[in-house]
Amino acid sequence: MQHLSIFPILIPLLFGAIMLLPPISRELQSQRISAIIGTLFLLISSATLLITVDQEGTQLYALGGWQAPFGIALVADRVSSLLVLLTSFIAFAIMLFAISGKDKGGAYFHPLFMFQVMGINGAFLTGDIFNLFVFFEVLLIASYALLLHAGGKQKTQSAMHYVLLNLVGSSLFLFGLGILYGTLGTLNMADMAIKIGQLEGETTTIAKTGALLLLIVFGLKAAMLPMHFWLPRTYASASAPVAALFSIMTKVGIYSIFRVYTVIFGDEAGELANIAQNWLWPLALLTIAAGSIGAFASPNLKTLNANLVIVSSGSLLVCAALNSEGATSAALYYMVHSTLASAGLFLLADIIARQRGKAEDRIVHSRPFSQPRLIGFAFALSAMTLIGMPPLSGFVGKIMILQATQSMAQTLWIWPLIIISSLAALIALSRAGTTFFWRHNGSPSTDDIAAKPTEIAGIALLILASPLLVLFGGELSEFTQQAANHLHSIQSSAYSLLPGVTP
Amino acid sequence: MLDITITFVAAIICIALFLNLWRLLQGPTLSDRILALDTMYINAIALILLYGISSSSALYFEAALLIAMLGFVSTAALCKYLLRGDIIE
Amino acid sequence: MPFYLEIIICLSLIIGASFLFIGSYGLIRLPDIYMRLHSPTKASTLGITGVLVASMIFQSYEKGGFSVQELLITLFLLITAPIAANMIAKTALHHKIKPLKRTQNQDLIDSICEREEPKKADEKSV
Amino acid sequence: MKLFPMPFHSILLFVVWLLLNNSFSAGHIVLATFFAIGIPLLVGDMRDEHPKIQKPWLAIKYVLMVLKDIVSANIEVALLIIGPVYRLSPGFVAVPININSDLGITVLASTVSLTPGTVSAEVSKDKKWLYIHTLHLMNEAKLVEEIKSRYESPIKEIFGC
Amino acid sequence: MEGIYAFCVGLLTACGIFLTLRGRSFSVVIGLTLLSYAVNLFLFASGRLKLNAAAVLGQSEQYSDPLPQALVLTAIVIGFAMTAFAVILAMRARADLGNDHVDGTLPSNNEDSQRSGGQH
Amino acid sequence: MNTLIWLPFLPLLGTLIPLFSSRYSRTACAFYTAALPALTLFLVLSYAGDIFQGERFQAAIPWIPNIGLELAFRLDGLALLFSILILGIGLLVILYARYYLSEKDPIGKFYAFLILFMFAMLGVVLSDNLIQLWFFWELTSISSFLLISFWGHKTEARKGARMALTVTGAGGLALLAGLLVLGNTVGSYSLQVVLDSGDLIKSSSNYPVIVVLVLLGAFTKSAQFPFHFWLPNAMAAPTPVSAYLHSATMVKAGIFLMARFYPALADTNLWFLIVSLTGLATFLMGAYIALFQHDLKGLLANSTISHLGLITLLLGMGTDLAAVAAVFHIINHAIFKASLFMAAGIIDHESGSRDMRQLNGLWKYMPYTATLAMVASASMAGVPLLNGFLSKEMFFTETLHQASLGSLSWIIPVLATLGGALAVAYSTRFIHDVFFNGEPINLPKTPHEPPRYMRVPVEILVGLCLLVGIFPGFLAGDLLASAASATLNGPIPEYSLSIWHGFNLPLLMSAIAVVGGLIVYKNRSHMFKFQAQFPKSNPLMVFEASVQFVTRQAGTLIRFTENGSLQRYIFAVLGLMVIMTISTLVKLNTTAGLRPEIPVDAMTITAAFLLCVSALATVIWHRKRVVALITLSVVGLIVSLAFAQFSAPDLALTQLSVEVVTVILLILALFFLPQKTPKESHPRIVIRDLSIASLIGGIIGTICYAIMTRPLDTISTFFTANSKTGGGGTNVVNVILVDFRGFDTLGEITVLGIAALGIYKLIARMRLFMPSSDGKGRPWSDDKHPILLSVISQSLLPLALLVSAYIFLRGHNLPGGGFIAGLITSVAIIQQYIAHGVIWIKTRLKLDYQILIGSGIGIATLSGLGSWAFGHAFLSSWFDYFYLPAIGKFELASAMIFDLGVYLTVVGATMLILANLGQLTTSERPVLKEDE
Repeated sequence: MQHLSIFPILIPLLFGAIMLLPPISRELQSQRISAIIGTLFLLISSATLLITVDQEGTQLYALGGWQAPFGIALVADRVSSLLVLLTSFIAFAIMLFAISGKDKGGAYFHPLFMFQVMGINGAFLTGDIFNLFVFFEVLLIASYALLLHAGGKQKTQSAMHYVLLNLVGSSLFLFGLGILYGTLGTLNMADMAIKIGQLEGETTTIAKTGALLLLIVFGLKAAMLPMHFWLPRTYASASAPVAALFSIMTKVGIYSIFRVYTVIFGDEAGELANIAQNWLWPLALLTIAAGSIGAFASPNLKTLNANLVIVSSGSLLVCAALNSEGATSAALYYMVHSTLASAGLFLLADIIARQRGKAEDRIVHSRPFSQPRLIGFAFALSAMTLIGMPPLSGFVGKIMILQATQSMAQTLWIWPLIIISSLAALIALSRAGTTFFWRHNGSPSTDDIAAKPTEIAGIALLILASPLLVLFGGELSEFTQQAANHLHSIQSSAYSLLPGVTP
Repeated sequence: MLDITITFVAAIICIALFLNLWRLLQGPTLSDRILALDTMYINAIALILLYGISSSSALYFEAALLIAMLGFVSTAALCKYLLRGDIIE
Repeated sequence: MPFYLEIIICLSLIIGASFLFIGSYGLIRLPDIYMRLHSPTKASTLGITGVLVASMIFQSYEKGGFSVQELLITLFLLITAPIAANMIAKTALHHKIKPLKRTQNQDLIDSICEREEPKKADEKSV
Repeated sequence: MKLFPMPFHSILLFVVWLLLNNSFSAGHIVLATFFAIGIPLLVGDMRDEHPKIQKPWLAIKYVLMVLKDIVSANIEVALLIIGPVYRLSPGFVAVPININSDLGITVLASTVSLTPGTVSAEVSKDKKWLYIHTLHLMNEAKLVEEIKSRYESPIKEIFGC
Repeated sequence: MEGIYAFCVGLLTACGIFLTLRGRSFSVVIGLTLLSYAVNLFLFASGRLKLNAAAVLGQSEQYSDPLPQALVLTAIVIGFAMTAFAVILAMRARADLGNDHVDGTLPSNNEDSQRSGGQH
Repeated sequence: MNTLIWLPFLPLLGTLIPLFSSRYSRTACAFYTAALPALTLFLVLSYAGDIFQGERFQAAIPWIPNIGLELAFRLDGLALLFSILILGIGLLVILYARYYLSEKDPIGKFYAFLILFMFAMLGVVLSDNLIQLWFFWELTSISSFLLISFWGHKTEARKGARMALTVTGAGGLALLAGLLVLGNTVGSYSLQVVLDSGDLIKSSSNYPVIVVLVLLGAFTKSAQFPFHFWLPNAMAAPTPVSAYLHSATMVKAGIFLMARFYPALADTNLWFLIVSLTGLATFLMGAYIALFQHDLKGLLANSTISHLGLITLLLGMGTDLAAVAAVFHIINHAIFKASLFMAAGIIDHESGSRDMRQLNGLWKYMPYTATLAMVASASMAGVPLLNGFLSKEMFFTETLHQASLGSLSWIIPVLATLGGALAVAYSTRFIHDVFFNGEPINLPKTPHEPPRYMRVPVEILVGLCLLVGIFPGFLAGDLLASAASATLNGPIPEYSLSIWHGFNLPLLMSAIAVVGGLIVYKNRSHMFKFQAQFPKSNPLMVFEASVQFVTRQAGTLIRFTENGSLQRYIFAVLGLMVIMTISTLVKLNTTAGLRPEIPVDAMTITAAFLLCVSALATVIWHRKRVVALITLSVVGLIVSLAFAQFSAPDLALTQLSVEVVTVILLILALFFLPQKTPKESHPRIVIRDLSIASLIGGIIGTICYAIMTRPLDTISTFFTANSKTGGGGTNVVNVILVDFRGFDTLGEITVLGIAALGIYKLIARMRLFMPSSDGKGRPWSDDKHPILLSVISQSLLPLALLVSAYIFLRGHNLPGGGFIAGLITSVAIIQQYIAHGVIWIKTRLKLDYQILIGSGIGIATLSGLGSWAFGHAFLSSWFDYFYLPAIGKFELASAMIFDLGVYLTVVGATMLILANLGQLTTSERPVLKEDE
């Protein structure tokens, strides 16, 4: 399958386009069916891609037959194929959840969902920085539209902030791209990585400004302080499947930071080696702090979860700042874990909000659940995952991050923050959980609000992935270790992608 | 001779553009501004054509054509807005 | 390029430019919006035609063929300029912008605005 | 006739395509024919009913006359603009019209706008009056008469309405 | 020439940024449009300015860098899509929230801002 | 060997049993539940013989090697001791709980949690890997949380459980940090390696950190001062839980931890200071507080704290004998405390109260239970012939034998005696207040003896108290020896387990303690009065209040930072950008590079001037929205002129058409938005914004200039070289768009399509504000569709379509292409909308824009997929020249199909946006009174 690496982009694109055409566009039911089929195909092809990459090494796909650096190349290495699989997996799970009713409330849910997945996968796979911009925009515009799915004042308001901020971000992205192209004369990331080392004189200074501009853009997507303000409200107001899908969006920013600042501006970048790390340090730590404080202050479960997303972003940024193979490996593991966990909790929050009547997901007492055991169990699992308590996946990621710190100074800063953030998550989530499941009055609602089988299946897929991540933690961490290894070696991440170019 | 003429004509058109800008900024009414904009479009067409002559290239013709077509639409839309508020109804 | 062609081109350029200039000059000089309308619609149309003719001849020569694309622009402008003027005039009238004091038949403005027949229709019609 | 819902436009499109491409090559003639037939078919629905041109030759004559008028109009107006402004005496004029087709009225109004010193400002609701603004109104009656005879009647004749 | 060009880009950026920092959605959209002009010009300039060098083979002796032009084209289209979305979102916000402030609520110290609002 | 690996998981398997068996009778449920722990206990005991011989069993399989986690278990003396405690007492508690829990309580759930906890605890004690140890450690926190909050409908249970979880969770995190540092220092996470490298650890600079962090974990779990407060509040749990967690297991985990790491960490001054002083303080304080509890379980809880302090103190002393004593007391305390809790539970269960002010004289009602309880509490008090006495004697001995406090060392035995006295006092209180001391007061139930089998566990435990007390060497000797040896990771010192050591100082201390305790109890009323002067502080309230305080503060902070002001958010982004770029740019010494500049000409200056003035005008007049729009159009026009001038005709075309569509869109929007912007920014804000805007403008301008004046080698020569031969077109820009970088374009049209869909979503069900008059209050004109415009528009449409076809077809070779053509078509159609309105168009134009978008994207994608058939990569272009008679040579290229897709998408998207927006207004337009 020589075309395997483009499948994760093409499948959602084609399915999205087909859903706009009759006869599928006419009926919700057929859209649902094709959405499930589409995400399933996607899942299968992503898994195949991962296996292929694992066995045969990095897959390079030159679009249009134009070799890098001239054409656009898709690079499916361990890092990107892992994240693509992650995306496909949560897309499948979320779609399962969504088809039992959450996809109503507005047109075009399914095609938009597909396009968003396409954008995310594209951003992960592309090896070209301008193409990265394009896929950023694809996923952003799809997220704008999805955010507004099922309407409501809050959504409109938060969408306004989200959209406008990201528009500013996109402008900065283009400025940064312009600077980098204007100094390097190329767009392929591998080629940039090689050329950056050859820059001379003051051009390096200019290139550096470009790199820092990109850092801001990625930071904005990744909710890095002080650019995280948009996140809690946006995620909290989005409808459940959308919010769940969004949980991977911050990871796109993080991924880009890794891609750009370890490959292009990595150790081999001469004067520009590791320029981002000095900035990332304080900001990452502050992001963790801000997220933890936000988690404390959250009035409802969705906001709480959104703040935990910020915390996870901060932790990942810490890994980026650490800039070592161990840290990158930790980040990859943590990324998989936290995406699954927060996506699961977002979906769960919806069921919780639905069964609690007027109280919704606010942390106040309310009527009891109609399915207390099921929901309670799921909540406990995902809360533990997010806090980082064994036996669920959070602790592995956390330990990996903690172990990745090298020097005493790093340890002194990072450990307390990460540990305190876990504690904050613990306090906040236990408060929420005890309130939800034990502070009751009245009787459960008699409406037909029980979680439907596909909803349960979707949530279960996401939540039960967590223990599996621990069970197969050895294999997974070995994989992430290799992926990190690959990312940190310019030989494999740059030279090997450019036929005919040797160091 | 052609060069000199082109320079001269360019200068004149530039002055014309300045005059348009003056009217556009000066107003006093919105109609005036729209009129100034419309005139500006026409002067811009001239400028582009002139540039085409001076660089002896035919590549700019379409730009001129587009300005002629689209300028009108934009003027019409602005006027319609002032008249009716809603331009597509 | 033969001299006569150059002359023709230059001439039509200069004529065109002058009309364009006059059109814009009128835009500044004339005292009210209704009067200003005249200058761009007319002068500029002709002016642009001049430049277009110049361009046409020049490009024809350059390409060694017959380049008449520019006519299309003229066509467009001839079709659209009056409508644009009309729309702007409508706008101005709708906004009841006072014309110059010495404008004749100012009493018509009200009926124009309402798009009704002139109030003094009987006297005026021939 | 079904092939050419808008014969005039078809011809126009054919010519314009060749104009645009500056070429009379066989390929472009094929394309021009294709568009000349295709586009009217495509947009045929997007039109109100308009009277057909009844007298093409008169139309051409009319166009030439208007072109001549445009040139003179421009020079005239240019002179007025450059000349002393205080001598201008602008004014509104209501011109009664009795063309009963929108196309005819439009052509008339456009012509009026393009020709000496007049801009058509408005058409009354009942389409019986054309209001124009003149830059330099000297003799209202004469102006109205001129418009009616010089432009309106040929138009009526051309479109046969 | 480059100096003037750079100045214009800078000025457009500044204007765009200033308007983006305003409180009303329409101003912000206008600001973003200005900003996107600046961005496009900037990106375009990263291929260096050249006169009479359109990248059409056979039309000139030397060619300007076509790649940034292609990028700008893409950027323009994407910018258009984004602006369109933002504009409609602004309308939607007005419809849902009753005012056109980007935050959805009017600043409390301002009473007469409601005056400019229309009726249903 | 292999048994050991799955041994701890046996109980885990058992968590499912109660859930499924709870539908049968409660007894059956208990029975089935007990089966697996019993089996496990049996298996563990089967190892006992070898372990007593000094053997140690270890088994490991790799799990997550990258974090040093492996599934590793060890069974040595200490682990054996704890396993027996956990499983044995666990079994008794299962039996006990069968009778304790009422019919209403979901017993299956209870057992499931209990077994889960048992599994976790077993995991802790059997762990042979640091990370794994922590893994189970946290599991105990969670499962104990579930158990404590079993009666979650009660506020105290909820809060108590949460507090326990928070405190132990925090400790657990500290422990994790400590273990990681420990592992790092040693270089291995294997417990055996750690235990064997005590010297290395103690000499490491990390040692203090490790000690503090590990002890934090231990102290929080074992409720040591100052983390003791959670334990009494955890008494909200059902009594079987207390009996299990707070006597033998959970709270002992901390002790276990200290014992486990004893060889690696103990025997330093730091260790001594922290551990023994904490232990001492806890010992005294717990005992003191216990005395004043009126709640039966509160008394027991505090006595537990006190005893845990005692063990801690022993472990802190650092002598080998002290460690032996500690291990011994672990056993004894577990036995008597579990029985006491159970007894208290029986009392509570049968009398309905736990308040010692109500419970009096129960001897009459339940003499049998009373006897059992009395024996157990005598053991707690340290009365001879009972097991408590033995370990307490050892304790007193050890306090006398240490000298770490130098000349102040005498304090420790004195304080120990004091603690012993207090223990006697509260034990006496337990006995006397409950079983004697007059008649019961207002009990909810008339007390009576419990069911037969509910007493059995108590009987067994009390029996053990006696037996161990009398025959210590026989019953506990081997166990103690092997456990102590495992604790010390080496040989054990000489000690004697006999009851009688002769008259010596420890005995005297015991005597003093007993007498003193009785005196204290006798005078308790004075002390109660004294104690009553202090305000009662409820740790639960304090904890809740502090959590709420933090929450409130966090809320205030968040409301301050995330104040919902977009301006601030954007400002933050821009501010960061300024900081980052300026810090870099200051290093740029010369702005201008070496590349020669293009000479300036008049046209450029004019254009630049126009651009600048109109941009500024847009800013200045941004509050007059229409005017701003007009000036914005000028800016757009000039920008496209600039593109044209600098050799980018394609860009000029695109910019022009996009600009017009944008303006139309903005005009459309303007109708629904207020016509004007109020002035509301504070001048300070304006200045601030102005300065940051000009800063950024300056930065961008500088960079732009710096880039433009420096030469550059790009990859573009490849494109110009291959455009014709490889892409089949002469317009390089277009070839890049549809071929070299066609993927970008595919993404770009997708963006456009999505935007249209999103906008459609936005428009749906939008309730619009539509002004009935314009900004100055003038009513709108009633002329919907000016006839001149309508007629001309109709005539222009075919022309415009022709032009767009022209632009489309030539795109590959000359400026143009699908995108521009699409926009021209759209503008032409929009013009029809403007001229005729929606209804007119609707009846005449039957186009589904959504289908256009879908098919456009689809066609573009499929054109790319086509190349697969020939074995090429996605979007590989194909073109060829054909000859037809009479027409001549012409070119066909797959890029054209791609461009067609672009065209369709653009038309579809633009129209979907604009037409729908227009459509919406028409139906709801406010009707104007015509004659106004």
